Amino acid sequence: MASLPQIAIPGQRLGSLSSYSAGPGTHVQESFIYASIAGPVIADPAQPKIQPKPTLRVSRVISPKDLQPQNASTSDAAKPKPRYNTLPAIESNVLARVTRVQKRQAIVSILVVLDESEHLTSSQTASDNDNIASILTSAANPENHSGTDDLRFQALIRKEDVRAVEKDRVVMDEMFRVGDIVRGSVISLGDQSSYYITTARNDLGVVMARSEAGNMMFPISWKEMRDPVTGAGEPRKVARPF
Amino acid sequence: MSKEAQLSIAERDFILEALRQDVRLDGRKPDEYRPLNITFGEEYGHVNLQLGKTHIIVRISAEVTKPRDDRPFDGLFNINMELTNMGSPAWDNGRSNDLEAAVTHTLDRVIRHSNALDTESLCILKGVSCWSIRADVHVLDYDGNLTDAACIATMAGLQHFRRPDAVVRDGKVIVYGVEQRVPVALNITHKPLSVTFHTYNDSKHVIVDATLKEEQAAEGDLVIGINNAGDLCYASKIAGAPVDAMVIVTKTSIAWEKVKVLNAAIDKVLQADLAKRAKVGMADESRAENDREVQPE
Amino acid sequence: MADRRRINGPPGGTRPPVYASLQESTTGAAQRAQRQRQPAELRKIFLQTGMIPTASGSSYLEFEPSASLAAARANPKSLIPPSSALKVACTVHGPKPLPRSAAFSPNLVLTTHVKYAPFAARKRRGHIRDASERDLGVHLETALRGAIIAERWPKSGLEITLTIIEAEDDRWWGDAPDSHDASWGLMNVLAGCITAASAAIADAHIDCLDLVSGGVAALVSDESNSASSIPRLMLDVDPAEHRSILSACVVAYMPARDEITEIWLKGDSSRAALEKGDDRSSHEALIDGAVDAARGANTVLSEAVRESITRSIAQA
Amino acid sequence: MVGPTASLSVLSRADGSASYKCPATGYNILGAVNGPVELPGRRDALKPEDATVEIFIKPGTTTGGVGERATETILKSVLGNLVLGREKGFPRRGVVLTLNIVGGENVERGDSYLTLLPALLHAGLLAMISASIPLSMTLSAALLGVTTSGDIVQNPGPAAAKSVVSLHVLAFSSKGHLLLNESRGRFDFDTWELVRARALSICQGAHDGDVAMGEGENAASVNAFIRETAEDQIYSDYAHKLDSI
Amino acid sequence: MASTAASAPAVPSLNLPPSQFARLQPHAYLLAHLSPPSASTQPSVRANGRAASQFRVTSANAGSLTHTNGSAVVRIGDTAAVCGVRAELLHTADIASWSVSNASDEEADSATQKGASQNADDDRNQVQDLHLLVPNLSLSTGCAPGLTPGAPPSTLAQSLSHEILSLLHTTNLVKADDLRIWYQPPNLESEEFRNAAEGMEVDSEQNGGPEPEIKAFWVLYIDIMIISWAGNAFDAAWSSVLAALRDTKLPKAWWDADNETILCSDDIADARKLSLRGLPISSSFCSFEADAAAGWRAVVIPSPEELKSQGQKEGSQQRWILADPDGYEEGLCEERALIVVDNEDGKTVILKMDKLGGWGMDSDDLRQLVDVSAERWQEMKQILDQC
Repeated sequence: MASLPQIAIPGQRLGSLSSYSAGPGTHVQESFIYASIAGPVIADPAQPKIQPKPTLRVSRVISPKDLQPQNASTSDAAKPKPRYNTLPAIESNVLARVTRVQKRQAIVSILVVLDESEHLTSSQTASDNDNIASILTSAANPENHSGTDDLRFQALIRKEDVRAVEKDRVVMDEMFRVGDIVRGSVISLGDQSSYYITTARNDLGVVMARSEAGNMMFPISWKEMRDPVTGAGEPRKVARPF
Repeated sequence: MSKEAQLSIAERDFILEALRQDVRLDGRKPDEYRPLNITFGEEYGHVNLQLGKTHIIVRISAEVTKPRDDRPFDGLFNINMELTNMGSPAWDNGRSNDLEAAVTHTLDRVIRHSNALDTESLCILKGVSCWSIRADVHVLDYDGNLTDAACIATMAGLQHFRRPDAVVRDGKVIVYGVEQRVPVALNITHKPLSVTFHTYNDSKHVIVDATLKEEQAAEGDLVIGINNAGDLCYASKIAGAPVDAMVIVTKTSIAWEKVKVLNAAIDKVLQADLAKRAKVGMADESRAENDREVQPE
Repeated sequence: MADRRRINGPPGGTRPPVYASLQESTTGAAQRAQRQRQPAELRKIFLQTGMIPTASGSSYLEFEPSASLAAARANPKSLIPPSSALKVACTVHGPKPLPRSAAFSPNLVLTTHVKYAPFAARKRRGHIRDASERDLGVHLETALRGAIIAERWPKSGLEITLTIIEAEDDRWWGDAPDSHDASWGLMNVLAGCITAASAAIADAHIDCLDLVSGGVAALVSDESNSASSIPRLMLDVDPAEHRSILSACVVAYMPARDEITEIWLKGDSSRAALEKGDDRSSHEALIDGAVDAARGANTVLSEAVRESITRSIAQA
Repeated sequence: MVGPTASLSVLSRADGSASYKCPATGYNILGAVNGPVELPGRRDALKPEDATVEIFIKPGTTTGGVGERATETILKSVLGNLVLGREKGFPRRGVVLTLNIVGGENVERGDSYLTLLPALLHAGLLAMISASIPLSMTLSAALLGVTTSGDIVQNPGPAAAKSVVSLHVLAFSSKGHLLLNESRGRFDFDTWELVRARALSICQGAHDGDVAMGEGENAASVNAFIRETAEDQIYSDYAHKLDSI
Repeated sequence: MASTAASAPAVPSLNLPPSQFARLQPHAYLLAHLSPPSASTQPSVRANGRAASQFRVTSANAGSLTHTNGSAVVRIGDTAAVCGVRAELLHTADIASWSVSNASDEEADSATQKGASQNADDDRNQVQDLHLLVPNLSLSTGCAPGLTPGAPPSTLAQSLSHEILSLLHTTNLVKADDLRIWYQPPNLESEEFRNAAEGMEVDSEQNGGPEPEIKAFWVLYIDIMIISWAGNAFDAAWSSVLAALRDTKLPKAWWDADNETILCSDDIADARKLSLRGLPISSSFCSFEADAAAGWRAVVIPSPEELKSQGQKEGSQQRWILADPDGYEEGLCEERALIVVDNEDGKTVILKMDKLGGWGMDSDDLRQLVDVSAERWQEMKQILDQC
């Protein structure tokens, strides 16, 4: 195995297909693997049954953890400093805000695409959407409120995708309200304008919501949240709290 | 992209059926205008016009500018109309629509292109300076027949307007304020007005001064621009159902009658206003103070 | 006429200043700037990425001022600059959702937009994009589209905006516009835009086959300083430094694959005589020259991209 | 000095309208409000739970430009804030306010709209009231100038505004909050505090010791004027009901 | 930082990394930074690490653009503005109103023509009436996401352009006489004929000869490109205009009677800088309300007195006024203030003071902001003097 460069830039040759397989951030040409983005080069070790060869990838996320793959499991001090640009893909978990509730569907706009890697605990779910510096400088476009939504991917939660049980008795108004933050899972790239999202799992559903009175509510059951100030409960499709 | 609410089928049928019996919704005769009410504001050239529920304000203004290079002896004259959400909820602010384009076009043809305002009289110094006269049409309430209403108001405004006096001395233009010299009336060569007809039931029924509802139920329209002398300066039959050629001939003579009546109405209010101003002017002279001035307290 | 969305100048219009020195006989006027570089020597490029944090990716590119411009800056005498040097800021936004009206696209949809600042060139530029600016956008899009792996970003768009803060001259300011003159400065601008955009795309972590860079070569004839009037091939020409440019070529080039994604050749290259033993046709020589120039730019580009990655790792 | 005059619901097509005349500055403003209306073709707003307030200013004898857009932004931040856009029927819909300057001089290029602001604010507010747009409070505004001699003058017209050292527009809510301040010219903070006190007494009526200030028609505060105008309209609108009591 | 965010009381059920928290609950995120739990020793800072009245690092660099009469690049944190000033000539022959005078102010006019006793008001009128200053700001540079490049100027860009022009006029920053190009018509009977060609310097004591006349004006096209927009565009734009005007040199220009045109000298020694009136510095602020619910529902808005007593009762700060807000903060604050001050002989003069968008700020706050702006003036003066 030829020695790998620590950092690659697009177009840089990384290794031969005979000794590696190509992972994210790379492309293949004439049996060689080339980098397609700039970043640290990582060789994920081979997994005997499914993946006979080590996988070469160029990481989008730049964290010290990636630079020292040998102690990846222990590097909980990882403080990523990535650029944001992950697209929602099928099965990726997203956090989205409800912008409209209709009889047959709810429309949401995707705020964060969570990393798919299941081993990471929630505090480590470092997605590419995470650059605080960039979030802090660009937030809302003050002059045009619809402007920010143009920058966010829109998604639909259809009535039949809200929950796994009693699908026919779902009333959308009792599941979501405008402004709620919902955790969902992408089930389809959808049509030209919207992704399709499901919340039909215990860990999916509303994670943050304000009451009619405007206070943040806390979940009290899988279908109800309560306003701590007024004590009033409101129906929601609640995600299982951690 | 909003639109005026469509007429319901029942409403349309009602209007058409009534017309067949020679009845209009508001009981007018086919050739009858709605009540016309014209008042003038404090400023010269400020016209407040109500034609039924259609309500328009026209303001005439003048400024010194450079004549166009190709017409050094001519002053400038422009009519501006911008429809806003005020006149009708169907109109979007800051976006022009078909009606605006159509009415502006007709106003331009009837008044500007017929040279109702003599632009040569606006020249101050050849190729150097001239008056630019501007008419701004503000539509406050729209209930049909915008073209005629705007036309009447603009013509009334032009006749009411007085521009500051200006003289040329040693190649320099001196403009006198309204207080210093009596302002000058514009040179109006003739008084054309438009009369808009709408046709119904295969042009068997033709009415003037349609309301919005009548306009919506119409199958075609016919606009005649004509002056007191009976000179035709504009005629248009652009879209809609075909109209018998004879109808145009007969309606042109009706239009002439209407224009004479309308111009007489304008004259009457103009004379009344002038008389009132003359009175106030006398009273003003005896008062030392102008109440527009700032009063330090 | 009057632009309702902008602040307009005097209604009668204004005229650019006319310098008295131009009216007098040319003998007294300033001398044309001279190229101090070897024919194959490129100007230095300053390139930095990531200075605009509100964008997904960004870059700033500046060409080294020519010797005469540098001298004029250090010791100003005349208000008329002898030449100018490209300054470009580039931002990349995306991948982001396509506009609602757009059809489904399985690939990344690229939009490019090049605009000169009104003060970028010797003549004041308008606020609304003109034909040459739209042209630049199209050429740039072709250059980049060949390098981006678009299928990795389904149903999303990438918006690339370049602001030309200072442009390159089309000819020496003292020369009267010539009939067979073309806007040679435009080609340098395009080459700079390609390199800058490539850096910004890499900064945005959009998958690319290679870093694509731009280069310019031209056949120039400087009768004044050469014994013969045979046109010579030069790389990275500053049009202000030459009496006459016969033809020029700009390419967008990916060195790792030895591929050209965009080529733009202008002018008449038939008269060119190449060195003895060189049996290439003159346009081949032009393209080769432009590729050489692009290779040069690519070393700067790779360094800048590498440097920005190293910097962010250091920060992490 | 002649006080302002105003009337509500002067137009028939718009949902609400008002006319406001200020003889001191010569301005005559017509305001029309349509709302709540559907805003077609817009994306889901960033604040889908709120109404969108749109304001358009149409000058009297010229075509609108950047100055009008800047002034609309100011008006929107004041009037838009009063609108309770979360009331039923309003979220995601629009409230469109059109202000037509039907009397008075044009504002020159690059000049601030200060002399017009109070009239625009009052006309806009009254039109909103006329259209029954739910509001959290009402406002009243004052235009003041400080002359070279340090005197504070009320409502300088466009010509007089050119000769003052500083020009101020202040708007107060019916509860006394300072909603808007726009000051131009040259002044120090102590001068501004005097201006503020004066503006407050104009808007809210004579306070504590300032009773001596009031003279003739001036004694009525702008706030009371707005209130009376609105009340007059209500009385005439509900005359049939009041009669039957 | 992470712990502050994650332990915010508003989100009991979800443990989020700070970046996601910032995105999902921006208001709570900023509030958590500004009001750390009383138990902790953490000071109240903004999410960007600044203190409430702290401005971002500002730098200015002038004169780097080749094709301008004056130029400057100003960076305020991550917001960057490039300003270029280009001078062009307006011939009096092209001014429609030039040969026109109002009978009432004819006398005043002739005084102006003599070039004597210029006062600021005359200047303002001529600069404004003849449109000698033409500022335009562009946001269509890809400076922030969501602004379509190539689209006509947005309402915000138009408003900013207008505010800049309006401020240039009210501050009388540019002297009309710097923009005038005079001509002394030859007096064939006088020996002063030789001076005529250089009619630039007007000697008001010249007697007998024809009066000098203005033949043209310089028009300054001031174009501002916001290259990077991370909040507070106005301060960056205005400082760049100020720095560029301070850098602006106008060539010597004269009327060439033979060709009936204006000629200029390209000699840099003949050119002169603008002599600006004062140094107006702008400072922007926004006010962050602790109570997010206030904007969320129809609440009864307390009167100013109630607000005060309420703040004292609860003992916790309800409102923070943030200087030089970044884009994130601007998105969370409705109420804004803009103050422009100058300093004359050590005394602070306010040239513009705006506040709008809310009902929280009043005199006490504004007085403090004027003091902060006065400090900012000192800082900006140093930065601009060095560039």
